[in-house]
Amino acid sequence: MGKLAVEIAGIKMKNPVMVASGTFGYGKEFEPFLDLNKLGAIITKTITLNPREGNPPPRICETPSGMLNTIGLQNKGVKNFIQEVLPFFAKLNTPLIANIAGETMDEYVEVAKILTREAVVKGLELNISCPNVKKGGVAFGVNPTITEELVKKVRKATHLPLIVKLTPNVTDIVIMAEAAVAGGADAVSLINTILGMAIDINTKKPKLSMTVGGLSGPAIKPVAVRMVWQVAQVVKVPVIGIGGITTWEDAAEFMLAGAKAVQVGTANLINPDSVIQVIEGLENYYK
Amino acid sequence: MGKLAVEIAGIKMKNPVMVASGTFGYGKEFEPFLDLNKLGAIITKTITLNPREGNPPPRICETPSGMLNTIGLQNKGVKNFIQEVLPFFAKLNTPLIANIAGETMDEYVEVAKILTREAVVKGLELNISCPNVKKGGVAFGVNPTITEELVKKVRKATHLPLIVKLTPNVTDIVIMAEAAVAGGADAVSLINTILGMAIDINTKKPKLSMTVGGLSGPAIKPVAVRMVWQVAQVVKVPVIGIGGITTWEDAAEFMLAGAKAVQVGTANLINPDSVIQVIEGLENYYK
Amino acid sequence: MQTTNRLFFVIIHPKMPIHEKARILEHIEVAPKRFKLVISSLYISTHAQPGQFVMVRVSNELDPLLRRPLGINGIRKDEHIIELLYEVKGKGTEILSKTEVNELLDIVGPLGTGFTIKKEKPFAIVVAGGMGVAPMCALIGELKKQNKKTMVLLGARNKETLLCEEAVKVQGIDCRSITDDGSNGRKGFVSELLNEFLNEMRESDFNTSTIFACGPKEMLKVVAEIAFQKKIECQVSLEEKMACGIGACMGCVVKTKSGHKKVCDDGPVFNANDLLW
Amino acid sequence: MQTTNRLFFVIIHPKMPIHEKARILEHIEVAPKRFKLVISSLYISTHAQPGQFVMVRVSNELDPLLRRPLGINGIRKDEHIIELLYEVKGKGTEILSKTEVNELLDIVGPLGTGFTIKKEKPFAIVVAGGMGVAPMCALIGELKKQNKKTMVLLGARNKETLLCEEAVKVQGIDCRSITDDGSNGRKGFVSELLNEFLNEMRESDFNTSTIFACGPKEMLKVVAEIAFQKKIECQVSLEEKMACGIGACMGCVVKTKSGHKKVCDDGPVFNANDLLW
Ligand SMILES: Cc1cc2nc3c(=O)[nH]c(=O)nc-3n(C[C@H](O)[C@H](O)[C@H](O)COP(=O)(O)OP(=O)(O)OC[C@H]3O[C@@H](n4cnc5c(N)ncnc54)[C@H](O)[C@@H]3O)c2cc1C
Ligand SMILES: Cc1cc2nc3c(=O)[nH]c(=O)nc-3n(C[C@H](O)[C@H](O)[C@H](O)COP(=O)(O)OP(=O)(O)OC[C@H]3O[C@@H](n4cnc5c(N)ncnc54)[C@H](O)[C@@H]3O)c2cc1C
Ligand SMILES: Cc1cc2nc3c(=O)[nH]c(=O)nc-3n(C[C@H](O)[C@H](O)[C@H](O)COP(=O)(O)O)c2cc1C
Ligand SMILES: Cc1cc2nc3c(=O)[nH]c(=O)nc-3n(C[C@H](O)[C@H](O)[C@H](O)COP(=O)(O)O)c2cc1C
Ligand code: FES
Ligand code: FES
Repeated sequence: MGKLAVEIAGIKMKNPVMVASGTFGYGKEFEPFLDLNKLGAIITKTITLNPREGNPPPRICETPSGMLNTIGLQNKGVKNFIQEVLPFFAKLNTPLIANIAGETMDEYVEVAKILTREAVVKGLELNISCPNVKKGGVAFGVNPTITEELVKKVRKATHLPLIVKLTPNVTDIVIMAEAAVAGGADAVSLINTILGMAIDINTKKPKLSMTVGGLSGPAIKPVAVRMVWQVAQVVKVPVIGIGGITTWEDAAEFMLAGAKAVQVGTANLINPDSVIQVIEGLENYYK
Repeated sequence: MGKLAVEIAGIKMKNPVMVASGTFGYGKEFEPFLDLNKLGAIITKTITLNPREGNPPPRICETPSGMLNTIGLQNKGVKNFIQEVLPFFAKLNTPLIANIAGETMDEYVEVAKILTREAVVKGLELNISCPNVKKGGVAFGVNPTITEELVKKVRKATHLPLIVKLTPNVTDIVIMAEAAVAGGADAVSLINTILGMAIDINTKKPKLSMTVGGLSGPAIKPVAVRMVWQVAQVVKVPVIGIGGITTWEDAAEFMLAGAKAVQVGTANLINPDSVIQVIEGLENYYK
Repeated sequence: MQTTNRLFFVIIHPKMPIHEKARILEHIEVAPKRFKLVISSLYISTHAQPGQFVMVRVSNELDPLLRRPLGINGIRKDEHIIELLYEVKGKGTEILSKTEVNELLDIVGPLGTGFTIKKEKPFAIVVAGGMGVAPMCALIGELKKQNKKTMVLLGARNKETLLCEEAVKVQGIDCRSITDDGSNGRKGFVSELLNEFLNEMRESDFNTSTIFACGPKEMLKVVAEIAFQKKIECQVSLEEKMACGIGACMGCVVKTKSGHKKVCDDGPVFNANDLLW
Repeated sequence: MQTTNRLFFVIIHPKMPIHEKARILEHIEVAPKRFKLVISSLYISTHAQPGQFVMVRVSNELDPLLRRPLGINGIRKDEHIIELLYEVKGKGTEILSKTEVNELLDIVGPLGTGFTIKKEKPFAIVVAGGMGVAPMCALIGELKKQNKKTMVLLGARNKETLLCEEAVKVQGIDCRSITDDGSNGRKGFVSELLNEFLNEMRESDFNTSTIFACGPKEMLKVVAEIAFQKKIECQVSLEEKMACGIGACMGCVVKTKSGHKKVCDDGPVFNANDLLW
């Protein structure tokens, strides 16, 4: 184990650099570009109980130093994941963290239970930016009471390390982080995407099928660093920094803000070998 | 009056393009670059009751497609403004809107009263992103009850058109807009800057003296367009769009999102003639 | 930039793109706002199939952020060269058009599932509209190599933007063209040429023919409809906004009869009958 | 880009910057990572004062977003030319270093309050550290024109990055230099040269002398302290992060005895005694 080795929420990693949910496919897509065994951890695209078709196209658009997406959690459901995807990860020695979501609390719990039985899954990351169907589609993660309740329920359902991924679309991120910790989170990761929108002035229509989508990429880095810094000063659990990391310098910036580890997201889509550059840069920096 | 002429909150403008508070100095600085009489309106830098020294340097830093600032409302106070700055605007035929703030509600009211006596001032814009000293420094504008109360108090103190400038650092911008309207706002303008932060990895210190600052520029445009769209669908008063406008296409995008007018901010700092390019582009587009 | 373990990937990865900086050998404005880029890439030229594309990073800065997808226009395996043909549309292609010979172009490729040339189909009809001609040149070369009897039908806005006609004809391949404004002699849409040519064909040849089409969506729809009516196999190459180009982000889907499919991975070439237009 | 009503502004605006695209006439790497830009600008060359600067837009894209401030290194009024001298530090200057002769450079200028050369001060001591030499060349030219008895003291990291020494000497102006590593002969900091020279001077000349200094903040502090001790007038040129460069955003302030002052407008040149270091 090198100098960069860390343990986050009980998960041992070779280095503190993970790949963020939804930006690394199921890992396979990146095999031609890098050695998956070099990563700190791999976070899966969000897995739901039932298969989801996701949102109609167009699903992405470019914005200044960023992008908007409205993928809509397209995935084939947890059963298909276990059958088709997990065996691939069994061959790797990089920990796999399953990112999960549901439309109801019960769905979260159900998926958590199912995945807890799988030895290959080394931890869970709760995507609480998901719309809460029972509450008219408002995201679970914008209400501290609901967040705490949800985390508690999942906590009871699993012995796996539990990371709660916070949404930045709130007035006070610290309250949300505290709620997650109160619910039993072993770590918090932040930020998920910021709600944004773009309109095509030629067609006069929104550029995304669902009108609004999630903003990611370098544009949001200052917001993410601020939130990580705010949260890291208050919560006792490890903070995982996410948002616009494209270089090792960006990753180091998050660590200085108080993050114990980071996730590389959009950058994977731009340069498929970004995460390796980040790791090698940090190795150099901390040497 | 050309095709683009609009009336916002009772203020007649040649076109819907204003310059945003704090990004256009007191107008004079831009005289070498453009004809101030061509603008829809000029919003002043925030004026407070008493002079403010502002925050120590460093006050700004560049971020991907954006910038952070922590000017700290440096200004010489309302009296100096009336004596030194207002006479210059008396000679222009572009409406002057005074942006005001205070550390307490009473300060807002006081400044509003004083400026209401000045014929050159054609409207007030309330900067409610200001820290509320009585509430431990949390911004007025993140709490709907406080926002409504503040707007009500200022409303009583002035007959001038009243624009309330919303902060984006909230979970639900629509609730804040509704609170402003309930308090008596004639229009809402949005967005002010998003809280952000940057750290210099060489010095390991924050790049801004106050650690956090306000993110502005093209990077935030998708967030601003989304908020304008959300608010415009709900409130009955005119919505003024602000955030990352650098070209006429950006301005048109905000209009399509439901804005009746727009403000150009950071772009003025980059190309001092930006606002003229925006106006001329819109003239062409709507012709 | 990682090129180790290639052999290993050959086995588990039927498509194996790489990320490399490839040298620009030529960069010519072949028509107003239309550029041809000739690039040296041993790996991509060796592995590319007609209909595949590359993702190009046009700037090292963070704006514009995303790579731009461009079809592979020519594959010159012997020379280790690939060609791209593109139109300046927005800011990405504008910046690209300023790159100069000898600079290195940051590309990922070859990507996607290209055209399928089938043994049992001796006849090929290539239909290209506008810049849709770009990937078709590589296809036409391959069709010729495989001795398919090929008819190329080209449409464009006007004479100036009607590209590749000469290049096709000098290879001795049949080619007809049409322009929206009639400036090249004949006025109308390329679908008219297709209808006309199908009328000239023997109906018995339809089920041993393939239509290969690329161009604006509306054109592809019409072509697909014609092919469907005449029961001719039809492969269309689609465009969709892309972030990764490698199948990772799910950003580029189209609706098909079997759900959302990724243009960058399942496509860009689809069987027209599978699509929900 | 607006140039009308100039005469009008002459009256109400003592400083009248313009925004223009100025042609690059020369662009040379004068030392490793140090470039000299020679630009054609009738307006700026006519109005610029030593110590003023320009704000350069290095890219048309949105990243990097802000203009970069660069001091005016040379003012060649007869030829309608200004010169800039800069070091590649980060991504903005890196991009700038790639611009080529004949391209147009997007600049705003001339900006700021430059050095004040006073009638009653016949002696001038110019102290420059590192790239701080850039605006000093324009100043030295003007000092010579006004027949000031001038001593130029230059410091740099090493011989290679010690710029402008020859250019000063060929004008017949006294010049001494020193480097951090001693690679030009003498090792040490430029403040040592200053102390030494002041010891050589007659004390009675101190109050008819001005020290003009530009360089790293630590160096300026030392120089200011020396000047204060010896009661010599000292003008220092400061750097601060800037957004607008025209006094509009209040982003670039420094602390002075009379409150926050804007480096871009009240400065960049300040009387050292007014500053709170
Ligand atoms: C598989 C594939 C192959 C292509 N091959 C070619 C080719 O060979 N020659 C050619 O000229 N064009 C081709 N295109 C279209 C080309 O990608 C766009 O014209 C180009 O991305 C426009 O970029 P821009 O920066 O100039 O435009 P902008 O409008 O500034 O682009 C903004 C964003 O929209 C995306 N975008 C804009 N237009 C398209 C489009 N038509 N398809 C997909 N994304 C788009 C851009 O990639 C970028 O992310 C292809 C597209 C796809 C999907
Ligand atoms: C009035 C003035 C005159 C100057 N004159 C010269 C000159 O003649 N020659 C020269 O080589 N340098 C000069 N500088 C410094 C020069 O502006 C910076 O080196 C340059 O902005 C660095 O930009 P970058 O993109 O390469 O670096 P980055 O680190 O990428 O820049 C990031 C941001 O920080 C700002 N910044 C970084 N360093 C400085 C600095 N030292 N001062 C102010 N802003 C900075 C940039 O402008 C940009 O906004 C001057 C600075 C000022 C304020
Ligand atoms: C295309 C795309 C898809 C994403 N899908 C998911 C997802 O399924 N689940 C999730 O928790 N986050 C998802 N995210 C959010 C990222 O994991 C990450 O939190 C966010 O993009 C900010 O990081 P970045 O700026 O580095 O991309 C997605 C982001 C992108 C760009
Ligand atoms: C340097 C700077 C100073 C600002 N000062 C003020 C201010 O005094 N009062 C205010 O209400 N908004 C202030 N703002 C916010 C802008 O008016 C505007 O709301 C914000 O920057 C978003 O618009 P933009 O992206 O076009 O800049 C300031 C912004 C900048 C960049
Ligand atoms: S562009 Fe990412 S999956 Fe197709
Ligand atoms: S940089 Fe804007 S006031 Fe100086």
